[in-house]
Amino acid sequence: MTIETAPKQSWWNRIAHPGQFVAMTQRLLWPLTIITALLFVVGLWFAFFNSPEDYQMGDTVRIMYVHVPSAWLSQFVYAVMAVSALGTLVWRHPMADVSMKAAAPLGATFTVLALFTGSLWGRPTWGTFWEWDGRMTSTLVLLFIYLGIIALWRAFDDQLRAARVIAVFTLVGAVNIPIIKFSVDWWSTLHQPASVFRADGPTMPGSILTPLFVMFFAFTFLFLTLHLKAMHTEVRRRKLMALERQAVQAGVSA
Amino acid sequence: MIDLGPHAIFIVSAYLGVAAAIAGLIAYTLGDARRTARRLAALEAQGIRRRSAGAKS
Amino acid sequence: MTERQVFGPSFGEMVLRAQGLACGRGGVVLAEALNFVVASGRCLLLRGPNGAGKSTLLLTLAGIVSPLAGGSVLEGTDEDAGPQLHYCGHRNALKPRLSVLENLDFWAALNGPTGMAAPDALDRVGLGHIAGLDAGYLSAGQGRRLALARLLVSVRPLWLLDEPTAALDVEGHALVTELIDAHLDRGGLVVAATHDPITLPDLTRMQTLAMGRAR
Amino acid sequence: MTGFLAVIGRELHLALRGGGDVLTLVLFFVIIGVVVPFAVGPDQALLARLAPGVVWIAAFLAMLLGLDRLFRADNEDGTLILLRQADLPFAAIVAAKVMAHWLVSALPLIVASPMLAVLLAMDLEAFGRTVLSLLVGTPALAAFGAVGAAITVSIRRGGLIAPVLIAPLCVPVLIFGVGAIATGPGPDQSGPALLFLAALSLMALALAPFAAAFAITSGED
Repeated sequence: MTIETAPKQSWWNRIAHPGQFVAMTQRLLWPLTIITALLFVVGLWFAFFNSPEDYQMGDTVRIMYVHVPSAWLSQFVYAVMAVSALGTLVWRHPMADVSMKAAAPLGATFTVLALFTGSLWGRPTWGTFWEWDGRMTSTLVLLFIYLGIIALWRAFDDQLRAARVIAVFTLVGAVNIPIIKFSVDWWSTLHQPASVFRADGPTMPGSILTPLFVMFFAFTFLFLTLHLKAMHTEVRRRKLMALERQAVQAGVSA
Repeated sequence: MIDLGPHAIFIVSAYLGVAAAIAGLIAYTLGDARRTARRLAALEAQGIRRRSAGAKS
Repeated sequence: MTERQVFGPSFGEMVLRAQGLACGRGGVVLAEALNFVVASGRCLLLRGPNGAGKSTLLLTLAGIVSPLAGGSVLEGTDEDAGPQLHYCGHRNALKPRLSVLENLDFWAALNGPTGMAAPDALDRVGLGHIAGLDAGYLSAGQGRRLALARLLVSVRPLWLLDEPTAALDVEGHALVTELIDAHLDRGGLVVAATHDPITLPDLTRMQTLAMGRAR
Repeated sequence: MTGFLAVIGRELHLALRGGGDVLTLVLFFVIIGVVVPFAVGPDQALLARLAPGVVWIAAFLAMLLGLDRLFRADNEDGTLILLRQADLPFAAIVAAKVMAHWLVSALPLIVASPMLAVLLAMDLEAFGRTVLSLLVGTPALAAFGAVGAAITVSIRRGGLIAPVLIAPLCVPVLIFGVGAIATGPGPDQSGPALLFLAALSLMALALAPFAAAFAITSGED
């Protein structure tokens, strides 16, 4: 073993140790939970009691307050996974594997929610649950990528090896997602005159923006909290698997 | 309850769906955490400790 | 078959040096703090029970599994000269639908036909008479011989052999010993993991590394 | 270069001598074309309208189906490890394998596509465009497929998971591939679509060998 002589480690190195990562971030968990809960209370209050109905969309605008944050998270979580994948491949950072694995089911859930709320919003607005609109279609493709990644995690026996391989796939997906988005947009404009989804833009009054922003942060903090908790669990699971393997080995040599 | 207009059913089901999914997510995360912690504790109770080897732990 | 043949020029002075090497797979350390030096013309035998990490050590030396700590280096080689080693694992990497000669020709083309001509190499390992047959007909021992012939068609200084004598008969054992001996004669290096005793005519050329979790 | 050609030569050798594999894929491709009329009815006009899409879907599925043989056999008999000690960089070997894979899995489909054209009542112009778009687009499918096969090679039962992983990534290929044929109503965008398709193929071919080689290397580690 090489002797480590660094007297003071940077935070970067310190969180590279899974056990220390858990110890250091354990304190963050409760504050994050409380912030998330507060944001949701405020956000929901705004969403239902303190925002007007849109002159065009009527009360259905309230679906936006859960739809837009879900849609944002569906992409943000993938970005988190892609950055973690870089961490796995470039810096071989042990926590990057854990972050990547913990994020995948969360991202898939938020993508499902984005599609679900989108179609519930679409029914009264467009008159159909599903429209082969560019955004919804590319979100659907994104969902399949998420599900593929989750299936991949489950298919590997050795999670350490899995991390590096899945990191490659995550990055290939990250390179591809803009291309998919572009191609789907190109395709949907080819088959229909214009996208219907034009809720954003300067027409949006501030009274709608406020709940939207609060909910946006509420969802983001919800993700951060759950992600951190799932990462802790994943660290423990790895320790568990190492111990189990060791127990088997001990059984053999005894 | 405030009046949600003619499309109340969509709004309510959207919020209920999101609430259910998030609740499920939280339950899954916590349940997974608890299960893993319990198994780890059980294993450590058997006296199996991590050797000094491994990833420089 | 017993005459000592030296094919091609001999290698320069090389040293395989491992320092503080730890290897393992799937997060489990199988062997650690390994220090050894193998010089040109020497053979290192890895001994130890199943699961002691012999195969993993060979894979680590071959650069297929990355070391958990420390490292190994083959000193005295040109960095740009390409791969300097032959790895010969448990699996023979034979395609049953290709003939014996075609199998060997492929590796010669891929690794550079710097050694024996493929038919000569087949003669050397005792497969010359069935060169035209599909490799699928070979017995386990014959497949092993064909895998060994791969080491002869392209010249590389370091041989990493994982159970080279597996499935071989008595003659086969002698063949492996001769091949290793000839390779050492020209200044090559061999690291071999084996359960069968390999005894070279010149015992001073051999060194042994005992592996196992006796620590 | 000899090494590169040796890999291609060996892959071709194995595919041609390895019995039914190539033939099976072609058969699968044609059977999809045969099944479609049973499903949608033998209306010539309708079939002609669907034909480009059907041919692309058939090619897409056939290529996904043939993915698994790209690296799996080599991994199981130990060849993959040895290929990494070759004089050639491993990514170049993977590139050679991708090319060989295209030659044995895409080219036969294109050769067999006249059969589908007849069965699906395509006219000559649409058929010509279909062949052109297949020629330009299938390399991208082969390249993406190689990445999927490389990622799943160390999974013991990875046969089904690779197509599922790769299919979403192939959406652009399908969109531009069918777009380049453009028989439907609406503005004719087939020119740009063909260019996009070509760009996609070139990019995938350039990057996929590295990604695939890297995935295999990481999976073994």
